[in-house]
Amino acid sequence: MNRGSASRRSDADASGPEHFVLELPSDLRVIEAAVGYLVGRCRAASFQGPRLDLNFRVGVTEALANAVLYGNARDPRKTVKVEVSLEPNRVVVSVADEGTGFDPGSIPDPTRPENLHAAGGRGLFLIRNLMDEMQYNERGNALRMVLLREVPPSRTGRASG
Amino acid sequence: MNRGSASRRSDADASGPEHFVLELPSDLRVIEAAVGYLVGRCRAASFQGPRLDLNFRVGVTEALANAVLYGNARDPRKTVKVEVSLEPNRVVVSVADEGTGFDPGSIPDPTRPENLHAAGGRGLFLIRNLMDEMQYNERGNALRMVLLREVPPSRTGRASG
Amino acid sequence: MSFHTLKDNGVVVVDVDGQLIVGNRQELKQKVLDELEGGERKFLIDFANTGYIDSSGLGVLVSLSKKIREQGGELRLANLNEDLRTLFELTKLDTLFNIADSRDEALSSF
Amino acid sequence: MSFHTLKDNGVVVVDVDGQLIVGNRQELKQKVLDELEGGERKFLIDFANTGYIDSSGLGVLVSLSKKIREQGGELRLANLNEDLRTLFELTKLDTLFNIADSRDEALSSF
Ligand SMILES: Nc1ncnc2c1ncn2[C@@H]1O[C@H](COP(=O)(O)OP(=O)(O)O)[C@@H](O)[C@H]1O
Ligand SMILES: Nc1ncnc2c1ncn2[C@@H]1O[C@H](COP(=O)(O)OP(=O)(O)O)[C@@H](O)[C@H]1O
Repeated sequence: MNRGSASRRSDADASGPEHFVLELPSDLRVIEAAVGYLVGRCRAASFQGPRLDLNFRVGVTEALANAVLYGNARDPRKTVKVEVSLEPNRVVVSVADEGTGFDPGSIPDPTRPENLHAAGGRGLFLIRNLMDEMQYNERGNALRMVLLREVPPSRTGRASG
Repeated sequence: MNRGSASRRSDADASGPEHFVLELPSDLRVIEAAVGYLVGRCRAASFQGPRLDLNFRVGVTEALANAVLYGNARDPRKTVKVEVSLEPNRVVVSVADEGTGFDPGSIPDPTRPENLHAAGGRGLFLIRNLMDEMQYNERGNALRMVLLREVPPSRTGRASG
Repeated sequence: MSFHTLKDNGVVVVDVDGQLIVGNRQELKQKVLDELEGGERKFLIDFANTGYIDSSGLGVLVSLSKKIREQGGELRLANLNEDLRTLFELTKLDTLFNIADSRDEALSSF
Repeated sequence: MSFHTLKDNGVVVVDVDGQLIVGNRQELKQKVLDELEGGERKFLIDFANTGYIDSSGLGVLVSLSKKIREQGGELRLANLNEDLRTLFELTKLDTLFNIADSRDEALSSF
């Protein structure tokens, strides 16, 4: 009888600061469903508009795809852990894989003319431009992203409404 | 900087009794990938053969489907939590949803002639017959299943090899 | 997972590649019902390349078989491996279906 | 997500329903490459029913456009909503593609 698990599940219903977690298999097919879940939770906390539909959805999709493809290299024994804190003015999303990390400083700018025709290389760029903050841990296997609910005056990304 | 998350990820590499967890969105599309992950972990611990390919795969798929469809009623704000302990002679899988539970004693036998033509109603029956133990918590939202690695003498389910 | 359909001597043959489970059973159902609507009456589902089936997959087979019979047609199954046979036997669905060992066997006797 | 294809006056029109992302981009790619192999040269991808696109989706569009151009053909895009336009502008891919406001506009000028 797994009471521990059962009671933990009911705690999730208690209100308070919204914090939620996913732990996912390293499989590209789960990404759409996972992002759908996170967007649903945000929407339920009345976070909505293009900052959710564009900035959040695309930013989180990129982070999950990189965790599955590069971090865990699709290793079926590894998972991706997502932690979200939904605060009054912002949402903080952490995506951690079980990989050995990388150096995010070494990624070329995909908007330079010589890179414009490349099929890849736009993921981190989109995260950087759509999120208000993004930061890897030292190892490079955990990415923390912050998105403000309202457009800050001088950032790229669409205004609400 | 999310050090907490990063260091937790590296702990997972430490050896010891195998224990792993998934926390999944309530979406049928994640089930195949989740089962694939769990099977991969079991196989890596040299659990294999028809007890894994048939009994484990089908039993866990049924439990996940019920958690998504009935327990969480596909509510996009709810998740399904899976916990697996891989012990030397057996594997223990717990699947917990955020639903209000049900009374598993009230489910009719799908192999009775009058039920044989029904499209549904075989999930719990398969779990009961493919797993060596199955037990719900009192509320009925958390199912604990035990599968022995080797066929016990007097159980339904295929022998290894 | 993917489904491939071909016609062999008036029989619609559906190959199930991968799993037939709760996440994708609707696809198979729709494919067969479309053919039934289009006038086809003889169906063979070939499981040679199928990984596993869950209770939803079994349920789709039961309901397709019924719908096809209602139109005067027939559904047969072929190439169940040992694991899949165990599932049909456990659920007693082996008594409900015409299950052939091979595709040829199923086709020749239609 | 699903893709629908139709032919309109010699133009292959692909509707993208849902998301065009890392999990499904291969499907779109294969569909268009099959048509290209079959001799088609004019392609229009219509995003009227598209939810969102990620960097993999953008990448597939870039590589399809290149492959089509290599065969002397052309790929156009239509019906990008404001969010999708933002993505193309951020990545400067709006300079690479012929982007029409509507399907008719794209078709009439091919
Ligand atoms: N979580 C990660 N672990 C290891 N390497 C990563 C990770 N995320 C990104 N990378 C590296 O950064 C590169 C650039 O990623 P990105 O900008 O998303 O473009 P793309 O995915 O198209 O290559 C990847 O090719 C990969 O080498
Ligand atoms: N986790 C659950 N939470 C609530 N109800 C459940 C759960 N699992 C099963 N049930 C109930 O038990 C019934 C029988 O389930 P099952 O034997 O899997 O057959 P089916 O899914 O085809 O109905 C379901 O229809 C549902 O009412």
